[in-house]
Amino acid sequence: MMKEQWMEVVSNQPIALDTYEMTLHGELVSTMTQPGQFLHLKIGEGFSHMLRRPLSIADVDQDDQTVKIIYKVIGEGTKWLSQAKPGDQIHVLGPRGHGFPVEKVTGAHIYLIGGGVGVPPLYYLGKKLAERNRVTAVLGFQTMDAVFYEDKFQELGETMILTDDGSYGKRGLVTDVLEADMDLYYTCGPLGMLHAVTRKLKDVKGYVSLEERMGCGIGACFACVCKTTDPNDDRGYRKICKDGPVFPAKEVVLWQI
Amino acid sequence: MMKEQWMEVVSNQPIALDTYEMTLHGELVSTMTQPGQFLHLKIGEGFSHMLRRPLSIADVDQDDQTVKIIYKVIGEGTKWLSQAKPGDQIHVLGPRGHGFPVEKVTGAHIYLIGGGVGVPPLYYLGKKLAERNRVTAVLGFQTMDAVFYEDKFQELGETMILTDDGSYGKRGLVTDVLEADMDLYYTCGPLGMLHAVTRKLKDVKGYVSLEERMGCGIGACFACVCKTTDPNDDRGYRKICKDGPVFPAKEVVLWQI
Amino acid sequence: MADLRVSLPGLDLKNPIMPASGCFGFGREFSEFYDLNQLGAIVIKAATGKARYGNPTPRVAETPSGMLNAIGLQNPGVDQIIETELPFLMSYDVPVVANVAGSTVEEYVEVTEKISRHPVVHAIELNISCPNVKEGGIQFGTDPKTAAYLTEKVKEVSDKPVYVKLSPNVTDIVEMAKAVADAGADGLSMINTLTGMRFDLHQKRPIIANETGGLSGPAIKPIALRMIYQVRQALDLPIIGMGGITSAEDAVEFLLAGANAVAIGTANFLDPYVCPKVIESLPETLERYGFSSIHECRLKGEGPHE
Amino acid sequence: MADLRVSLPGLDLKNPIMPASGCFGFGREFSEFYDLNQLGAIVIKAATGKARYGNPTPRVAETPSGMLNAIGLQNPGVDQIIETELPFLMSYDVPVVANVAGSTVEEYVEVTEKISRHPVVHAIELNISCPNVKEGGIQFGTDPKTAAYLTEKVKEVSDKPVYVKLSPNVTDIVEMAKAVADAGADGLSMINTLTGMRFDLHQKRPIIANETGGLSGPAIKPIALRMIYQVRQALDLPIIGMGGITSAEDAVEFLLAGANAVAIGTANFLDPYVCPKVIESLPETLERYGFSSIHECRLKGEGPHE
Ligand SMILES: Cc1cc2nc3c(=O)[nH]c(=O)nc-3n(C[C@H](O)[C@H](O)[C@H](O)COP(=O)(O)OP(=O)(O)OC[C@H]3O[C@@H](n4cnc5c(N)ncnc54)[C@H](O)[C@@H]3O)c2cc1C
Ligand SMILES: Cc1cc2nc3c(=O)[nH]c(=O)nc-3n(C[C@H](O)[C@H](O)[C@H](O)COP(=O)(O)OP(=O)(O)OC[C@H]3O[C@@H](n4cnc5c(N)ncnc54)[C@H](O)[C@@H]3O)c2cc1C
Ligand SMILES: Cc1cc2nc3c(=O)[nH]c(=O)nc-3n(C[C@H](O)[C@H](O)[C@H](O)COP(=O)(O)O)c2cc1C
Ligand SMILES: Cc1cc2nc3c(=O)[nH]c(=O)nc-3n(C[C@H](O)[C@H](O)[C@H](O)COP(=O)(O)O)c2cc1C
Ligand code: FES
Ligand code: FES
Repeated sequence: MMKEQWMEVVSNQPIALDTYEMTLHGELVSTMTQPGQFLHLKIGEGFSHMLRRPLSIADVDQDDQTVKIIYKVIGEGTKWLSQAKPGDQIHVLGPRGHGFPVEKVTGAHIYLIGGGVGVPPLYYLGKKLAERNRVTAVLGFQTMDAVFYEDKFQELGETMILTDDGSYGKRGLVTDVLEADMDLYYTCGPLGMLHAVTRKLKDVKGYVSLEERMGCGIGACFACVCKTTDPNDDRGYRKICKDGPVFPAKEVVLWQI
Repeated sequence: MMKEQWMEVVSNQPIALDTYEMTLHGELVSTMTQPGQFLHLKIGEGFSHMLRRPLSIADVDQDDQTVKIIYKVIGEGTKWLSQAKPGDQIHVLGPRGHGFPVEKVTGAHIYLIGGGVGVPPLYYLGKKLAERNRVTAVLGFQTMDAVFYEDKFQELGETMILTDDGSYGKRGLVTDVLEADMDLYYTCGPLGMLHAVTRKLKDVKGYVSLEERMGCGIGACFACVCKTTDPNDDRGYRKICKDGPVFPAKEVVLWQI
Repeated sequence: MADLRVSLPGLDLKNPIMPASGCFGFGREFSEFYDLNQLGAIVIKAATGKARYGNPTPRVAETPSGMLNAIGLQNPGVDQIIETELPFLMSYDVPVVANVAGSTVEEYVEVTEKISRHPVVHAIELNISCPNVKEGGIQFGTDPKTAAYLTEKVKEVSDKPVYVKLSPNVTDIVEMAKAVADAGADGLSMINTLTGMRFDLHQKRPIIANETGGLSGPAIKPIALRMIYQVRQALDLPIIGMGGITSAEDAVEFLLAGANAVAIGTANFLDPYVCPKVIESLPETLERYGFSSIHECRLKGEGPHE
Repeated sequence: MADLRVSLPGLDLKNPIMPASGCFGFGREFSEFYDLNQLGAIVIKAATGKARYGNPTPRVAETPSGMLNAIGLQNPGVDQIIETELPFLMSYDVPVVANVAGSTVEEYVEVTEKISRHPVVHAIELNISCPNVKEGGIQFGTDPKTAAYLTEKVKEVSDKPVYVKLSPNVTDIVEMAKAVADAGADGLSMINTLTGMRFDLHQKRPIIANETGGLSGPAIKPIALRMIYQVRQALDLPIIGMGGITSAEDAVEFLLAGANAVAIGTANFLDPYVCPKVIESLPETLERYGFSSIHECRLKGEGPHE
């Protein structure tokens, strides 16, 4: 199976504060079927940047052979990405990791709980889930200018937007509006949010998507491990890049000491 | 005075074996009036390549605000240059150094003696000199495929091409065809050639253009020095990037021990 | 076509290219990308006596043309490695170099004794230089006497040739090399990572949870080349060279400096296919520079190294 | 706007940015690019007792995100520098740091004594670490006792505060720092270059005529940061930090690691305007990360350094 490709930038534009949506085209898209997986992108020319950047698959169009990623400009890598122009080639390794399990989920009321640039993978997930389930999205952003994809989520189901400063939607944290009226939840966002969400929804089945600085992105270097909650787990850890980034909420320790 | 600019690539194409001609456009061209000076080009993105590459001015068109450089692909830097496309921006520092003195030369029979990628600066020089002098060009190349600019030199005066392997023009070295029937010579090329030329023409007034690996390219780092022949010279050395790259043939030691 | 074969103590290599320890796990992940049989050898991740979880995360950070890592020797322990990882590697016709680490001399000895007996293991790489282990780790690699003592003890129990992997974080690399050579090392691996740091400007603390990490990648190539060259001038011992190799040109540069074979580490992260790519372009690269075999890669005026 | 002023022994700086020794000559060339009055200070090229021609060329080579140099202390000698270079610098309102080198203790002492008396010189930077001088140069920088002895002798004759410039080519940088601190150093400069090599594949020999050269540029930044951090944990002495700085972010990272001011070397070659550019963007950069002055740039939980 194809595992990497120089993909072509179809479009690359800002959709919110410091946040860009990039559409990439290539045959590699045919392998991108699991929401929650990520692409591992090469940055810069040659070997000037030795580490790739992991970015979640935000949407896939198999007919067009295009994939979308949504990224916030944080440092050098995402800044470089933001300067890519249509026609440029970007080397993509992936899709990597294991995503959200969607195959067997039907007729359920599912919450998609996202924060900031944790929102992107939930969109592709929501599209897949909405076919056979009721989807509610609770999306938190820092401020009004940072909000993106509200309309798109609304097409999938009820969508609540929250901002930290109250400049748009409700003021507050995603946990403020969560009730346990759900069968299942999927969440992705900053660690603090994941922590709060999993604690508040501790009696609900859920999946979290984790982030960690990565070396290889394929499971070989042990850069991206997290601990398991079960002290009798035979390994005691998971590799976020390979076993994850998505885990059952109860399986992994979110905050290591 | 302007000292640097992001110049725009107008064209960039192979003109001989591994040899490219690049045309750059920008206001900086207005400062490029002295043949023999060089441009100091930034290579690659950001700070991945810490050293600029020195390349001689091969031709200048003040009306169009364009400058031409001709370069052979040697290593990473020139390879990167060879991949530049029209519209790309390349950062240029320069023109740097002191070129061939042409102002006061009139009515003389002048030899331009070039080897390989030492030929480029001689073209702009020849254009300036041919206005008021008789110019003869003796140009050596490794092989037929490496030859470039023959026609252009022919427009300036008699032009002899030599190749090491005899595949084009005369077989042999430039020194094979040199007679002392000249008032002045200007030479640029590999060190071995400069050495042979200056020895053979030791009784003729001449100028050599030297190459050396450079740090700063502006005279601050002492990377590019060569020794002077005069043991009583007050410094004992010259900086190729600043005092040169062009020197009176008798002023500098070509082969250091 | 240029002859790529190299013969070193315990290692009859079909080519001089191997993945470096810690950058290739135990080969499984990369076997999904290409046939591992193409490799000259495989250097597996460090084995310790018991399973280790390693350091807290973040464990890696990017640096200009390089990266920092502080994995902290996470591994399932030597018994588990023998039980579950080495059998997988048996299915390939590639010699395995087992990287051995520990906190005490006893641990090194125990691990070496166990792992060197396994038939897939053709040589031991003694990791005396891992800077990420607080107890002992760094001292073994920076004090010649301790390094020599450790080498001696490990040699006593090892069924296989022992390559000692040197730390570059020393004033005098030749002194270190000589010490372990005198103690019986069959070869050297050099270099391991240089200790470095990066800081997170937002968080105002080191990026790596362990504070410092090991610097690897092209950034350290000139230091690796210098150290290999200096040791080669002083000693005839086989050297497996590494530090920032990304291409066949780089590999040849290491051979010129004095290495007999080379390992590729960090570059595997950027391009999982880098090892087979380098192997594939090595013959033409050698020929371009006028060499018809690996053994011919010598500096002007220098004889063969072995 | 964030306060850029820094006050160090002998150096009242309007901002913490200065060009590093050897990368800025004596300022003349750069004065054609911008007004040197913008700089916090100017560190001039190493002065020795007599004029030196330095090493044969090639003296520089490129490396990934870095470069090697083996200039070999070319300079016109201390008397000539005092006579022709320092007067030029008098016309600027910028403190000059005089970098002093030598092959013997006597030479260091002589040069320091002479140059420190000049009014434009506000501090001495004792270059004990230049790896390109065969006689003595490297030993001063790698042996704590010799370094301490040299520092002591130089302090005896210096009218101005002495910053000792440490070599990174050592096993234990803290030991070196402590040794020169105990010997009376008023501050530290760190780091100088790491010894490295590159080879020319066509010529089959080292690119640098001197064989080895000093590695500088962004490649060494993580090593510089680590060493500064380690020394800062151990000592309260002022530190002028350097090694691969190219931007205001880099400068802030060095301040966080523990530097009190920073010097920019190699980056001047790529961009002659890098110093004024960094100075210009420093206030907004500081503010972006929540600092209102240079003195506030501290790691979480750390107090001021002086
Ligand atoms: C599985 C996964 C999916 C992700 N999906 C998205 C997404 O869809 N949209 C988005 O905006 N961001 C996403 N991130 C975070 C994104 O990878 C980082 O923001 C990005 O790598 C920062 O790179 P940089 O060069 O701009 O920042 P720098 O700080 O310059 O990066 C330096 C190094 O740190 C790493 N790094 C920095 N921040 C993070 C982080 N939060 N997580 C992992 N590595 C980091 C970089 O990859 C790089 O190796 C994801 C992270 C992971 C692990
Ligand atoms: C004043 C001057 C004018 C020049 N004019 C021309 C020209 O018009 N056309 C042309 O093809 N070449 C010219 N050269 C040579 C040209 O600079 C080198 O071929 C080029 O720098 C090689 O860069 P690279 O990255 O491809 O090679 P690499 O070998 O990868 O370069 C590595 C480093 O070595 C330096 N270097 C390598 N070879 C040389 C060399 N011969 N001279 C100086 N530095 C070198 C590079 O600049 C770089 O810093 C000139 C050199 C000088 C000094
Ligand atoms: C993530 C990572 C993990 C490593 N783990 C080990 C290890 O377990 N044992 C060891 O001897 N070296 C280890 N190393 C060092 C490498 O084997 C190699 O010596 C070093 O990275 C230099 O080579 P490179 O620049 O090609 O990566 C590790 C390096 C990295 C980047
Ligand atoms: C070409 C060159 C010449 C140098 N000359 C000196 C010198 O004379 N004295 C000195 O103390 N350091 C000298 N250095 C070291 C620098 O001052 C600085 O410590 C080092 O390069 C690291 O900083 P950088 O990475 O910003 O260049 C020189 C560095 C270079 C690149
Ligand atoms: S990033 Fe290497 S194991 Fe996950
Ligand atoms: S290259 Fe710096 S002085 Fe010439």
